Amino acid sequence: MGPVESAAPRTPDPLPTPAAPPIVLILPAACEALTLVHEAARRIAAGAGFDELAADEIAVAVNEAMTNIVEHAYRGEPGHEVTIRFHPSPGGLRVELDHRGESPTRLPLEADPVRLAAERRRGGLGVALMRKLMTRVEHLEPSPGVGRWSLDRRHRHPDGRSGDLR
Amino acid sequence: MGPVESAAPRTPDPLPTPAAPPIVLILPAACEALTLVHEAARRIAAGAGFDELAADEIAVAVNEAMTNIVEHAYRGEPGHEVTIRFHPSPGGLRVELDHRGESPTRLPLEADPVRLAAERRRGGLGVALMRKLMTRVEHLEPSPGVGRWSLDRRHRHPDGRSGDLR
Amino acid sequence: MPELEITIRSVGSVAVVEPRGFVNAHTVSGFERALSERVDAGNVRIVISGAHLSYVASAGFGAIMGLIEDVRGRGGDIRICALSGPVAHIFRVLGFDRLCRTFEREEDAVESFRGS
Amino acid sequence: MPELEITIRSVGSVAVVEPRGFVNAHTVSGFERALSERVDAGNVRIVISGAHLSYVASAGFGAIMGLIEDVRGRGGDIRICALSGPVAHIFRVLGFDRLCRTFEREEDAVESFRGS
Ligand SMILES: Nc1ncnc2c1ncn2[C@@H]1O[C@H](COP(=O)(O)OP(=O)(O)O)[C@@H](O)[C@H]1O
Ligand SMILES: Nc1ncnc2c1ncn2[C@@H]1O[C@H](COP(=O)(O)OP(=O)(O)O)[C@@H](O)[C@H]1O
Repeated sequence: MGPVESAAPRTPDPLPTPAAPPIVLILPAACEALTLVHEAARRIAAGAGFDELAADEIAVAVNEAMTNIVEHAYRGEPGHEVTIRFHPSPGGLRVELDHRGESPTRLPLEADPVRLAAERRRGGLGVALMRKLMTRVEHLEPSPGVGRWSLDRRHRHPDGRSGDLR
Repeated sequence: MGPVESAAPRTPDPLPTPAAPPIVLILPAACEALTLVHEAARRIAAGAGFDELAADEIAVAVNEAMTNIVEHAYRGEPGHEVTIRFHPSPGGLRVELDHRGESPTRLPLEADPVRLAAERRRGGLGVALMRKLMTRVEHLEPSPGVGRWSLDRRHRHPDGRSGDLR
Repeated sequence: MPELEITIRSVGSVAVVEPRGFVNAHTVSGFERALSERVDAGNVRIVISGAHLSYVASAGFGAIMGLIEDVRGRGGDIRICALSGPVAHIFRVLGFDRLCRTFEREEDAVESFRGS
Repeated sequence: MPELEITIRSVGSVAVVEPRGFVNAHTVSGFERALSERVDAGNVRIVISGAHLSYVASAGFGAIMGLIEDVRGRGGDIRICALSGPVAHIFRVLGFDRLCRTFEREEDAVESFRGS
Protein backbone atom coordinates (compact mmCIF):
# COMPACT_ATOMS: atom_id res chain seq x y z
CA MET A 1 0.00 0.00 0.00
CA GLY A 2 1.31 3.45 -0.83
CA PRO A 3 1.84 6.23 1.67
CA VAL A 4 -1.32 7.57 3.28
CA GLU A 5 -0.71 11.24 3.01
CA SER A 6 -2.86 13.99 4.30
CA ALA A 7 -2.76 15.63 0.92
CA ALA A 8 -3.04 19.35 1.36
CA PRO A 9 -3.71 21.23 -1.90
CA ARG A 10 0.03 21.56 -2.38
CA THR A 11 2.04 19.26 -0.12
CA PRO A 12 5.53 20.62 0.50
CA ASP A 13 8.44 18.47 -0.55
CA PRO A 14 9.79 16.20 2.16
CA LEU A 15 13.00 17.15 3.91
CA PRO A 16 15.94 15.15 2.56
CA THR A 17 16.95 12.36 4.96
CA PRO A 18 20.19 13.59 6.51
CA ALA A 19 23.35 11.53 6.73
CA ALA A 20 23.98 12.06 10.46
CA PRO A 21 22.54 9.35 12.69
CA PRO A 22 19.26 10.30 14.35
CA ILE A 23 18.52 10.58 18.06
CA VAL A 24 16.46 7.47 18.81
CA LEU A 25 13.98 6.85 21.61
CA ILE A 26 12.41 3.41 22.00
CA LEU A 27 9.67 3.19 24.60
CA PRO A 28 6.44 1.48 25.59
CA ALA A 29 3.39 2.46 23.54
CA ALA A 30 1.58 3.76 26.60
CA CYS A 31 0.04 7.04 27.67
CA GLU A 32 2.38 7.05 30.68
CA ALA A 33 5.22 7.76 28.24
CA LEU A 34 3.62 10.87 26.71
CA THR A 35 5.28 13.35 29.05
CA LEU A 36 8.71 11.93 28.39
CA VAL A 37 8.09 12.12 24.64
CA HIS A 38 6.84 15.70 24.92
CA GLU A 39 9.85 16.88 26.91
CA ALA A 40 12.36 15.03 24.77
CA ALA A 41 10.83 16.36 21.54
CA ARG A 42 10.83 19.92 22.87
CA ARG A 43 14.44 19.70 23.99
CA ILE A 44 15.61 18.11 20.72
CA ALA A 45 13.70 20.67 18.62
CA ALA A 46 15.28 23.50 20.63
CA GLY A 47 18.68 21.88 20.14
CA ALA A 48 17.95 21.73 16.39
CA GLY A 49 17.58 25.52 16.31
CA PHE A 50 13.82 26.03 16.65
CA ASP A 51 12.59 28.83 18.89
CA GLU A 52 10.43 28.17 21.93
CA LEU A 53 7.07 28.44 20.16
CA ALA A 54 8.16 26.21 17.28
CA ALA A 55 9.68 23.67 19.68
CA ASP A 56 6.39 23.58 21.60
CA GLU A 57 4.45 23.04 18.38
CA ILE A 58 6.75 20.22 17.33
CA ALA A 59 6.43 18.60 20.76
CA VAL A 60 2.63 18.75 20.57
CA ALA A 61 2.62 17.23 17.08
CA VAL A 62 4.94 14.39 18.12
CA ASN A 63 2.73 13.78 21.13
CA GLU A 64 -0.32 13.56 18.89
CA ALA A 65 1.41 10.99 16.69
CA MET A 66 2.42 9.00 19.77
CA THR A 67 -1.16 9.17 21.08
CA ASN A 68 -2.45 7.99 17.72
CA ILE A 69 -0.18 4.96 17.88
CA VAL A 70 -1.18 4.11 21.48
CA GLU A 71 -4.91 4.53 20.91
CA HIS A 72 -5.48 3.61 17.26
CA ALA A 73 -2.54 1.54 16.01
CA TYR A 74 -2.39 -0.58 19.19
CA ARG A 75 -5.98 0.13 20.42
CA GLY A 76 -4.71 0.75 23.94
CA GLU A 77 -3.28 -2.76 24.29
CA PRO A 78 -0.30 -2.97 26.66
CA GLY A 79 3.05 -4.56 25.80
CA HIS A 80 3.79 -2.77 22.52
CA GLU A 81 6.60 -0.42 21.58
CA VAL A 82 7.17 2.77 19.62
CA THR A 83 10.48 3.78 18.07
CA ILE A 84 10.93 7.51 17.58
CA ARG A 85 13.75 8.88 15.42
CA PHE A 86 14.62 12.57 15.44
CA HIS A 87 16.59 13.66 12.36
CA PRO A 88 17.80 17.26 12.62
CA SER A 89 19.15 18.64 9.36
CA PRO A 90 20.07 22.06 8.00
CA GLY A 91 16.57 22.33 6.50
CA GLY A 92 14.67 21.47 9.66
CA LEU A 93 13.67 18.45 11.71
CA ARG A 94 12.10 15.17 10.67
CA VAL A 95 10.50 12.98 13.32
CA GLU A 96 9.58 9.38 12.51
CA LEU A 97 7.45 7.27 14.85
CA ASP A 98 7.40 3.55 13.97
CA HIS A 99 4.92 0.98 15.22
CA ARG A 100 3.80 -2.55 14.38
CA GLY A 101 0.09 -1.96 14.85
CA GLU A 102 -2.79 -0.99 12.63
CA SER A 103 -2.25 1.67 10.00
CA PRO A 104 -4.89 4.26 9.13
CA THR A 105 -6.57 3.75 5.77
CA ARG A 106 -7.65 7.34 5.38
CA LEU A 107 -6.46 10.43 7.20
CA PRO A 108 -8.85 13.20 8.17
CA LEU A 109 -7.75 16.42 6.47
CA GLU A 110 -9.47 19.04 8.54
CA ALA A 111 -11.33 18.94 11.80
CA ASP A 112 -14.09 21.43 12.50
CA PRO A 113 -14.66 21.55 16.27
CA VAL A 114 -18.10 23.13 15.81
CA ARG A 115 -19.33 20.27 13.64
CA LEU A 116 -17.63 17.61 15.78
CA ALA A 117 -19.20 19.12 18.92
CA ALA A 118 -22.63 19.01 17.28
CA GLU A 119 -22.04 15.28 16.72
CA ARG A 120 -20.98 14.85 20.38
CA ARG A 121 -17.58 13.61 19.16
CA ARG A 122 -14.71 13.63 21.62
CA GLY A 123 -12.09 12.68 19.08
CA GLY A 124 -11.10 13.44 15.54
CA LEU A 125 -8.72 16.32 16.24
CA GLY A 126 -5.39 14.49 16.44
CA VAL A 127 -4.28 14.15 12.83
CA ALA A 128 -5.66 17.56 11.88
CA LEU A 129 -3.62 19.14 14.69
CA MET A 130 -0.43 17.38 13.57
CA ARG A 131 -1.03 18.70 10.06
CA LYS A 132 -1.52 22.25 11.30
CA LEU A 133 1.64 22.22 13.37
CA MET A 134 4.04 20.55 10.94
CA THR A 135 5.16 21.35 7.42
CA ARG A 136 4.37 17.85 6.17
CA VAL A 137 2.66 14.84 7.73
CA GLU A 138 2.53 11.35 6.24
CA HIS A 139 1.74 7.85 7.38
CA LEU A 140 3.99 5.35 5.60
CA GLU A 141 4.57 1.62 5.62
CA PRO A 142 8.35 1.43 5.16
CA SER A 143 8.40 -2.37 5.45
CA PRO A 144 5.81 -5.12 5.85
CA GLY A 145 4.08 -4.84 9.21
CA VAL A 146 5.68 -1.51 10.11
CA GLY A 147 3.67 1.71 10.19
CA ARG A 148 5.39 5.09 10.39
CA TRP A 149 4.24 8.60 11.13
CA SER A 150 6.68 10.90 9.39
CA LEU A 151 6.54 14.53 10.49
CA ASP A 152 8.64 17.29 8.91
CA ARG A 153 9.10 20.78 10.16
CA ARG A 154 11.13 23.18 8.07
CA HIS A 155 13.16 26.10 9.33
CA ARG A 156 11.88 29.49 8.23
CA HIS A 157 15.34 30.53 7.10
CA PRO A 158 17.50 28.03 5.26
CA ASP A 159 20.28 28.67 7.78
CA GLY A 160 17.71 27.81 10.36
CA ARG A 161 17.36 29.95 13.47
CA SER A 162 13.63 29.43 13.70
CA GLY A 163 10.84 27.29 12.41
CA ASP A 164 8.06 28.24 10.08
CA LEU A 165 5.22 26.12 8.82
CA ARG A 166 6.04 26.48 5.13
CA MET B 1 38.76 -8.37 30.82
CA GLY B 2 36.45 -8.75 33.80
CA PRO B 3 34.17 -6.05 35.07
CA VAL B 4 35.88 -3.01 36.49
CA GLU B 5 33.89 -2.50 39.61
CA SER B 6 34.23 0.23 42.12
CA ALA B 7 34.43 -2.36 44.85
CA ALA B 8 32.98 -0.89 48.00
CA PRO B 9 33.73 -2.95 51.12
CA ARG B 10 30.49 -4.84 50.52
CA THR B 11 29.09 -4.30 47.03
CA PRO B 12 25.32 -4.83 46.99
CA ASP B 13 24.01 -7.52 44.69
CA PRO B 14 23.04 -6.29 41.24
CA LEU B 15 19.37 -5.86 40.44
CA PRO B 16 18.06 -8.79 38.40
CA THR B 17 17.68 -7.88 34.73
CA PRO B 18 13.92 -7.53 34.24
CA ALA B 19 11.99 -9.21 31.47
CA ALA B 20 10.16 -6.11 30.23
CA PRO B 21 11.90 -4.26 27.38
CA PRO B 22 13.86 -1.21 28.48
CA ILE B 23 13.31 2.40 27.45
CA VAL B 24 16.17 3.10 25.04
CA LEU B 25 17.76 6.40 24.10
CA ILE B 26 20.44 6.49 21.40
CA LEU B 27 22.14 9.82 20.95
CA PRO B 28 25.37 11.58 20.01
CA ALA B 29 28.17 11.32 22.56
CA ALA B 30 28.32 15.09 22.98
CA CYS B 31 27.96 17.53 25.85
CA GLU B 32 25.07 19.17 23.96
CA ALA B 33 23.03 16.06 24.75
CA LEU B 34 23.54 16.21 28.53
CA THR B 35 20.41 18.20 29.26
CA LEU B 36 18.23 15.82 27.30
CA VAL B 37 19.76 12.88 29.16
CA HIS B 38 19.26 14.59 32.51
CA GLU B 39 15.60 15.38 31.87
CA ALA B 40 14.83 11.98 30.39
CA ALA B 41 16.51 10.17 33.29
CA ARG B 42 14.64 12.26 35.85
CA ARG B 43 11.30 11.66 34.16
CA ILE B 44 11.90 7.91 33.78
CA ALA B 45 13.08 7.58 37.39
CA ALA B 46 9.96 9.40 38.59
CA GLY B 47 7.84 7.12 36.40
CA ALA B 48 9.61 4.14 37.97
CA GLY B 49 8.38 5.22 41.40
CA PHE B 50 11.30 7.21 42.79
CA ASP B 51 10.56 10.41 44.70
CA GLU B 52 11.82 13.78 43.52
CA LEU B 53 15.10 13.71 45.45
CA ALA B 54 15.92 10.18 44.34
CA ALA B 55 14.99 10.95 40.72
CA ASP B 56 17.31 13.96 40.82
CA GLU B 57 20.14 11.85 42.21
CA ILE B 58 19.65 9.22 39.52
CA ALA B 59 19.61 11.91 36.82
CA VAL B 60 22.87 13.38 38.12
CA ALA B 61 24.51 9.94 38.21
CA VAL B 62 23.39 9.12 34.66
CA ASN B 63 24.71 12.50 33.56
CA GLU B 64 28.07 11.78 35.16
CA ALA B 65 28.28 8.45 33.30
CA MET B 66 27.35 10.19 30.04
CA THR B 67 29.99 12.88 30.70
CA ASN B 68 32.56 10.18 31.40
CA ILE B 69 31.83 8.58 28.04
CA VAL B 70 32.02 11.87 26.15
CA GLU B 71 35.22 13.04 27.82
CA HIS B 72 37.15 9.89 28.64
CA ALA B 73 35.85 7.01 26.51
CA TYR B 74 35.68 9.15 23.34
CA ARG B 75 38.14 11.90 24.50
CA GLY B 76 35.77 14.58 23.27
CA GLU B 77 35.90 13.38 19.64
CA PRO B 78 32.73 14.13 17.66
CA GLY B 79 30.77 11.57 15.66
CA HIS B 80 30.31 8.90 18.31
CA GLU B 81 27.16 7.53 19.91
CA VAL B 82 25.91 6.44 23.31
CA THR B 83 23.08 3.95 23.86
CA ILE B 84 21.26 4.35 27.17
CA ARG B 85 18.89 1.65 28.42
CA PHE B 86 16.59 2.27 31.36
CA HIS B 87 15.31 -0.95 32.99
CA PRO B 88 12.70 -0.26 35.66
CA SER B 89 11.89 -3.31 37.79
CA PRO B 90 10.05 -3.96 41.04
CA GLY B 91 13.38 -3.74 42.88
CA GLY B 92 14.48 -0.42 41.40
CA LEU B 93 16.01 0.97 38.25
CA ARG B 94 19.04 -0.14 36.28
CA VAL B 95 20.57 2.26 33.76
CA GLU B 96 23.10 0.99 31.23
CA LEU B 97 25.15 3.35 29.06
CA ASP B 98 27.00 1.63 26.21
CA HIS B 99 29.87 3.07 24.19
CA ARG B 100 32.55 1.84 21.79
CA GLY B 101 35.36 3.98 23.18
CA GLU B 102 38.08 3.50 25.74
CA SER B 103 37.24 1.69 28.97
CA PRO B 104 38.70 2.72 32.32
CA THR B 105 41.30 0.36 33.72
CA ARG B 106 40.83 1.39 37.32
CA LEU B 107 38.01 3.31 38.90
CA PRO B 108 38.62 5.86 41.63
CA LEU B 109 36.78 4.80 44.78
CA GLU B 110 36.60 8.01 46.72
CA ALA B 111 37.32 11.61 45.86
CA ASP B 112 38.43 14.02 48.54
CA PRO B 113 37.82 17.57 47.30
CA VAL B 114 40.24 19.02 49.86
CA ARG B 115 43.10 16.88 48.59
CA LEU B 116 42.16 17.35 44.92
CA ALA B 117 41.99 21.14 45.44
CA ALA B 118 45.46 21.11 47.01
CA GLU B 119 46.66 19.40 43.82
CA ARG B 120 44.87 22.02 41.68
CA ARG B 121 42.84 19.21 40.10
CA ARG B 122 39.64 20.17 38.31
CA GLY B 123 38.51 16.61 37.75
CA GLY B 124 38.34 13.33 39.51
CA LEU B 125 34.89 13.69 41.06
CA GLY B 126 32.73 12.00 38.43
CA VAL B 127 32.96 8.31 39.23
CA ALA B 128 32.98 8.96 42.98
CA LEU B 129 29.77 10.96 42.64
CA MET B 130 28.06 8.19 40.64
CA ARG B 131 29.04 5.75 43.38
CA LYS B 132 27.63 7.95 46.11
CA LEU B 133 24.32 8.44 44.34
CA MET B 134 23.64 4.88 43.17
CA THR B 135 23.36 1.56 44.95
CA ARG B 136 25.87 -0.13 42.65
CA VAL B 137 28.16 1.15 39.88
CA GLU B 138 30.16 -1.00 37.50
CA HIS B 139 31.97 -0.60 34.23
CA LEU B 140 31.58 -3.76 32.12
CA GLU B 141 32.64 -4.97 28.70
CA PRO B 142 29.60 -6.98 27.63
CA SER B 143 31.06 -7.78 24.20
CA PRO B 144 34.34 -7.04 22.41
CA GLY B 145 34.74 -3.33 21.80
CA VAL B 146 31.71 -2.35 23.86
CA GLY B 147 32.05 -0.57 27.21
CA ARG B 148 29.12 -0.25 29.56
CA TRP B 149 28.42 1.82 32.65
CA SER B 150 25.85 -0.12 34.64
CA LEU B 151 24.15 1.86 37.39
CA ASP B 152 21.65 0.33 39.81
CA ARG B 153 19.43 2.15 42.22
CA ARG B 154 17.26 0.11 44.55
CA HIS B 155 13.93 1.14 45.98
CA ARG B 156 13.93 1.61 49.73
CA HIS B 157 10.84 -0.55 50.11
CA PRO B 158 10.52 -3.72 48.06
CA ASP B 159 7.12 -2.52 46.81
CA GLY B 160 8.97 0.58 45.77
CA ARG B 161 7.48 4.00 46.41
CA SER B 162 10.83 5.62 46.97
CA GLY B 163 14.50 5.09 46.46
CA ASP B 164 17.18 4.48 48.99
CA LEU B 165 20.88 4.02 48.46
CA ARG B 166 21.05 0.57 50.05
CA MET C 1 4.51 16.62 41.26
CA PRO C 2 1.40 14.98 39.80
CA GLU C 3 0.88 15.55 36.08
CA LEU C 4 -2.60 17.06 36.53
CA GLU C 5 -4.33 18.52 39.57
CA ILE C 6 -7.80 19.98 39.31
CA THR C 7 -9.27 22.57 41.66
CA ILE C 8 -12.97 23.37 41.53
CA ARG C 9 -14.37 26.57 43.01
CA SER C 10 -17.97 27.78 43.13
CA VAL C 11 -18.39 31.45 42.35
CA GLY C 12 -22.12 32.07 42.81
CA SER C 13 -23.87 29.71 40.42
CA VAL C 14 -20.73 29.22 38.32
CA ALA C 15 -18.25 26.35 38.73
CA VAL C 16 -14.68 27.41 38.01
CA VAL C 17 -12.60 24.39 37.00
CA GLU C 18 -8.89 25.06 37.28
CA PRO C 19 -6.59 22.33 35.97
CA ARG C 20 -2.90 22.61 36.91
CA GLY C 21 -0.30 20.77 34.86
CA PHE C 22 -1.09 19.31 31.48
CA VAL C 23 -3.98 17.55 29.84
CA ASN C 24 -2.99 14.82 27.42
CA ALA C 25 -4.36 11.36 26.60
CA HIS C 26 -2.86 10.13 29.88
CA THR C 27 -4.46 12.70 32.18
CA VAL C 28 -7.62 13.50 30.22
CA SER C 29 -9.84 11.05 32.08
CA GLY C 30 -9.48 13.06 35.31
CA PHE C 31 -10.23 16.29 33.46
CA GLU C 32 -13.27 14.78 31.76
CA ARG C 33 -14.54 13.38 35.06
CA ALA C 34 -14.24 16.76 36.76
CA LEU C 35 -16.34 18.32 33.99
CA SER C 36 -19.01 15.64 33.76
CA GLU C 37 -19.41 15.46 37.53
CA ARG C 38 -20.26 19.18 37.47
CA VAL C 39 -22.84 18.58 34.78
CA ASP C 40 -24.32 15.50 36.49
CA ALA C 41 -24.66 17.58 39.67
CA GLY C 42 -26.62 20.16 37.70
CA ASN C 43 -23.79 22.76 37.56
CA VAL C 44 -24.02 23.67 33.90
CA ARG C 45 -22.38 27.08 34.13
CA ILE C 46 -18.75 26.16 33.82
CA VAL C 47 -15.64 28.29 33.47
CA ILE C 48 -12.38 26.50 32.71
CA SER C 49 -9.39 28.56 33.77
CA GLY C 50 -6.21 27.98 31.79
CA ALA C 51 -4.08 30.00 34.22
CA HIS C 52 -2.06 27.01 35.41
CA LEU C 53 -2.04 24.81 32.34
CA SER C 54 1.29 24.14 30.72
CA TYR C 55 -0.11 22.34 27.70
CA VAL C 56 -3.29 20.75 26.40
CA ALA C 57 -3.19 18.05 23.72
CA SER C 58 -6.08 17.35 21.34
CA ALA C 59 -7.49 14.84 23.84
CA GLY C 60 -8.14 17.70 26.29
CA PHE C 61 -9.87 19.84 23.70
CA GLY C 62 -11.85 16.75 22.69
CA ALA C 63 -13.20 16.44 26.23
CA ILE C 64 -14.66 19.95 26.03
CA MET C 65 -15.93 19.36 22.50
CA GLY C 66 -17.76 16.17 23.46
CA LEU C 67 -19.57 17.78 26.37
CA ILE C 68 -20.32 21.36 25.40
CA GLU C 69 -23.50 20.83 23.36
CA ASP C 70 -25.10 18.75 26.11
CA VAL C 71 -24.26 21.49 28.59
CA ARG C 72 -25.79 24.06 26.27
CA GLY C 73 -28.86 21.85 25.82
CA ARG C 74 -29.36 22.09 29.57
CA GLY C 75 -29.18 25.86 29.54
CA GLY C 76 -25.53 26.18 30.50
CA ASP C 77 -22.21 26.67 28.76
CA ILE C 78 -18.50 25.97 29.02
CA ARG C 79 -16.46 29.17 28.81
CA ILE C 80 -12.72 29.57 28.95
CA CYS C 81 -10.49 32.13 30.63
CA ALA C 82 -6.85 32.97 31.24
CA LEU C 83 -5.41 31.10 28.29
CA SER C 84 -1.83 31.93 27.46
CA GLY C 85 1.30 30.62 25.80
CA PRO C 86 1.17 27.24 24.08
CA VAL C 87 -2.37 26.48 25.31
CA ALA C 88 -3.83 29.66 23.80
CA HIS C 89 -1.91 28.92 20.62
CA ILE C 90 -3.23 25.35 20.18
CA PHE C 91 -6.75 26.59 21.06
CA ARG C 92 -6.60 29.02 18.13
CA VAL C 93 -4.88 26.58 15.79
CA LEU C 94 -7.71 24.07 16.33
CA GLY C 95 -10.34 26.76 15.69
CA PHE C 96 -11.81 26.46 19.19
CA ASP C 97 -12.46 30.19 19.27
CA ARG C 98 -15.46 29.40 17.03
CA LEU C 99 -16.79 26.85 19.54
CA CYS C 100 -16.14 28.43 22.95
CA ARG C 101 -16.30 31.96 24.30
CA THR C 102 -13.03 33.05 25.89
CA PHE C 103 -12.15 35.77 28.38
CA GLU C 104 -8.84 37.06 29.58
CA ARG C 105 -9.94 37.45 33.20
CA GLU C 106 -11.76 34.85 35.25
CA GLU C 107 -14.08 37.51 36.73
CA ASP C 108 -15.29 38.45 33.25
CA ALA C 109 -15.96 34.82 32.34
CA VAL C 110 -17.95 34.33 35.55
CA GLU C 111 -19.75 37.64 35.07
CA SER C 112 -20.75 36.68 31.50
CA PHE C 113 -23.17 34.09 32.91
CA ARG C 114 -25.08 36.75 34.81
CA GLY C 115 -28.66 37.14 33.62
CA SER C 116 -28.31 34.20 31.24
CA MET D 1 16.19 30.06 27.44
CA PRO D 2 19.97 29.65 27.48
CA GLU D 3 21.28 26.78 29.60
CA LEU D 4 23.52 29.01 31.75
CA GLU D 5 23.52 32.76 32.32
CA ILE D 6 25.97 34.36 34.70
CA THR D 7 25.47 37.70 36.42
CA ILE D 8 28.36 39.34 38.25
CA ARG D 9 27.80 42.04 40.85
CA SER D 10 30.34 43.98 42.89
CA VAL D 11 29.41 44.44 46.54
CA GLY D 12 32.20 46.55 47.97
CA SER D 13 35.39 44.58 47.39
CA VAL D 14 33.50 41.32 46.88
CA ALA D 15 32.46 39.89 43.51
CA VAL D 16 29.14 38.05 43.67
CA VAL D 17 28.91 35.51 40.84
CA GLU D 18 25.34 34.37 40.24
CA PRO D 19 24.90 31.56 37.70
CA ARG D 20 21.34 30.93 36.51
CA GLY D 21 20.44 27.56 34.97
CA PHE D 22 22.71 24.57 35.29
CA VAL D 23 26.41 23.89 35.27
CA ASN D 24 27.40 20.66 33.58
CA ALA D 25 30.25 19.59 31.30
CA HIS D 26 28.55 21.51 28.48
CA THR D 27 28.19 24.84 30.26
CA VAL D 28 31.14 24.67 32.66
CA SER D 29 33.55 26.57 30.42
CA GLY D 30 31.46 29.75 30.77
CA PHE D 31 31.29 29.31 34.53
CA GLU D 32 35.03 28.72 34.80
CA ARG D 33 35.77 31.72 32.61
CA ALA D 34 33.60 33.96 34.79
CA LEU D 35 35.54 32.86 37.86
CA SER D 36 39.03 33.05 36.39
CA GLU D 37 38.37 36.47 34.84
CA ARG D 38 37.55 37.72 38.35
CA VAL D 39 40.80 36.31 39.67
CA ASP D 40 42.87 37.61 36.75
CA ALA D 41 41.39 41.07 37.37
CA GLY D 42 42.55 40.82 40.99
CA ASN D 43 39.08 40.23 42.47
CA VAL D 44 39.93 37.38 44.78
CA ARG D 45 37.03 37.79 47.19
CA ILE D 46 34.36 35.76 45.45
CA VAL D 47 30.89 34.72 46.54
CA ILE D 48 29.05 32.23 44.33
CA SER D 49 25.32 32.44 44.83
CA GLY D 50 23.39 29.25 44.19
CA ALA D 51 20.01 31.01 44.36
CA HIS D 52 19.19 30.42 40.70
CA LEU D 53 20.99 27.16 40.01
CA SER D 54 18.86 24.20 39.12
CA TYR D 55 21.68 21.69 39.18
CA VAL D 56 25.45 21.45 39.22
CA ALA D 57 27.27 18.37 37.93
CA SER D 58 30.73 17.31 39.12
CA ALA D 59 32.28 19.43 36.35
CA GLY D 60 30.93 22.56 38.04
CA PHE D 61 32.27 21.60 41.44
CA GLY D 62 35.55 20.73 39.72
CA ALA D 63 35.85 24.29 38.43
CA ILE D 64 35.69 25.65 41.99
CA MET D 65 38.03 22.95 43.27
CA GLY D 66 40.68 23.70 40.64
CA LEU D 67 40.73 27.42 41.41
CA ILE D 68 40.15 27.83 45.11
CA GLU D 69 43.69 27.23 46.40
CA ASP D 70 45.17 29.75 43.95
CA VAL D 71 42.58 32.27 45.10
CA ARG D 72 43.47 31.57 48.73
CA GLY D 73 47.16 31.85 47.88
CA ARG D 74 46.41 35.41 46.71
CA GLY D 75 44.67 36.29 49.95
CA GLY D 76 41.14 35.72 48.77
CA ASP D 77 38.58 32.94 48.95
CA ILE D 78 35.60 31.43 47.14
CA ARG D 79 32.57 31.23 49.42
CA ILE D 80 29.16 29.91 48.61
CA CYS D 81 25.66 31.11 49.51
CA ALA D 82 22.00 30.34 48.93
CA LEU D 83 22.40 26.68 48.07
CA SER D 84 19.20 24.69 48.10
CA GLY D 85 17.54 21.59 46.72
CA PRO D 86 19.56 19.27 44.50
CA VAL D 87 22.58 21.62 44.37
CA ALA D 88 22.92 21.75 48.17
CA HIS D 89 22.49 18.00 48.25
CA ILE D 90 25.26 17.23 45.72
CA PHE D 91 27.50 19.79 47.46
CA ARG D 92 27.19 17.82 50.71
CA VAL D 93 27.42 14.42 49.02
CA LEU D 94 30.76 15.41 47.46
CA GLY D 95 32.08 16.65 50.81
CA PHE D 96 32.45 20.22 49.56
CA ASP D 97 31.43 21.54 52.97
CA ARG D 98 34.97 20.61 54.04
CA LEU D 99 36.48 22.69 51.21
CA CYS D 100 34.27 25.81 51.02
CA ARG D 101 32.54 27.98 53.59
CA THR D 102 28.83 28.29 52.94
CA PHE D 103 26.21 30.80 54.05
CA GLU D 104 22.48 30.80 53.75
CA ARG D 105 22.25 34.50 52.95
CA GLU D 106 24.33 36.38 50.40
CA GLU D 107 24.76 39.32 52.80
CA ASP D 108 26.39 37.06 55.36
CA ALA D 109 28.75 35.59 52.76
CA VAL D 110 29.77 39.08 51.62
CA GLU D 111 30.06 40.27 55.23
CA SER D 112 32.34 37.31 56.09
CA PHE D 113 35.11 38.90 54.01
CA ARG D 114 35.09 42.04 56.11
CA GLY D 115 38.32 42.57 58.02
CA SER D 116 39.98 39.61 56.28
N1 LIG E 1 -3.28 4.40 13.23
C1 LIG E 1 -4.61 4.29 12.96
N2 LIG E 1 -5.17 3.08 12.77
C2 LIG E 1 -6.47 2.97 12.52
N3 LIG E 1 -7.32 4.02 12.42
C3 LIG E 1 -6.83 5.25 12.60
C4 LIG E 1 -5.46 5.45 12.89
N4 LIG E 1 -5.27 6.77 13.01
C5 LIG E 1 -6.45 7.36 12.85
N5 LIG E 1 -7.41 6.48 12.59
C6 LIG E 1 -8.82 6.78 12.37
O1 LIG E 1 -8.95 8.18 12.11
C7 LIG E 1 -9.79 8.81 13.07
C8 LIG E 1 -9.30 10.17 13.42
O2 LIG E 1 -8.02 10.09 13.98
P1 LIG E 1 -7.43 11.30 14.78
O3 LIG E 1 -7.41 12.50 13.93
O4 LIG E 1 -6.13 10.86 15.34
O5 LIG E 1 -8.50 11.57 15.90
P2 LIG E 1 -8.53 11.18 17.41
O6 LIG E 1 -8.30 12.50 18.06
O7 LIG E 1 -9.89 10.65 17.58
O8 LIG E 1 -7.47 10.18 17.66
C9 LIG E 1 -9.79 7.87 14.26
O9 LIG E 1 -10.94 7.98 15.03
C10 LIG E 1 -9.64 6.52 13.61
O10 LIG E 1 -10.89 6.04 13.22
N1 LIG F 1 36.08 5.70 30.32
C1 LIG F 1 37.33 5.98 30.72
N2 LIG F 1 38.38 5.72 29.91
C2 LIG F 1 39.62 6.02 30.29
N3 LIG F 1 39.95 6.56 31.49
C3 LIG F 1 38.95 6.84 32.34
C4 LIG F 1 37.60 6.57 31.99
N4 LIG F 1 36.83 6.96 33.03
C5 LIG F 1 37.66 7.46 33.97
N5 LIG F 1 38.94 7.39 33.56
C6 LIG F 1 40.10 7.86 34.36
O1 LIG F 1 39.71 8.06 35.72
C7 LIG F 1 39.88 9.42 36.10
C8 LIG F 1 38.76 9.87 37.03
O2 LIG F 1 37.53 9.83 36.33
P1 LIG F 1 36.28 10.58 36.88
O3 LIG F 1 36.02 10.15 38.28
O4 LIG F 1 35.19 10.41 35.90
O5 LIG F 1 36.80 12.06 36.99
P2 LIG F 1 36.53 13.30 36.05
O6 LIG F 1 35.60 14.11 36.87
O7 LIG F 1 37.89 13.87 35.91
O8 LIG F 1 35.97 12.79 34.77
C9 LIG F 1 39.92 10.21 34.83
O9 LIG F 1 40.67 11.39 34.96
C10 LIG F 1 40.56 9.21 33.87
O10 LIG F 1 41.96 9.28 33.98
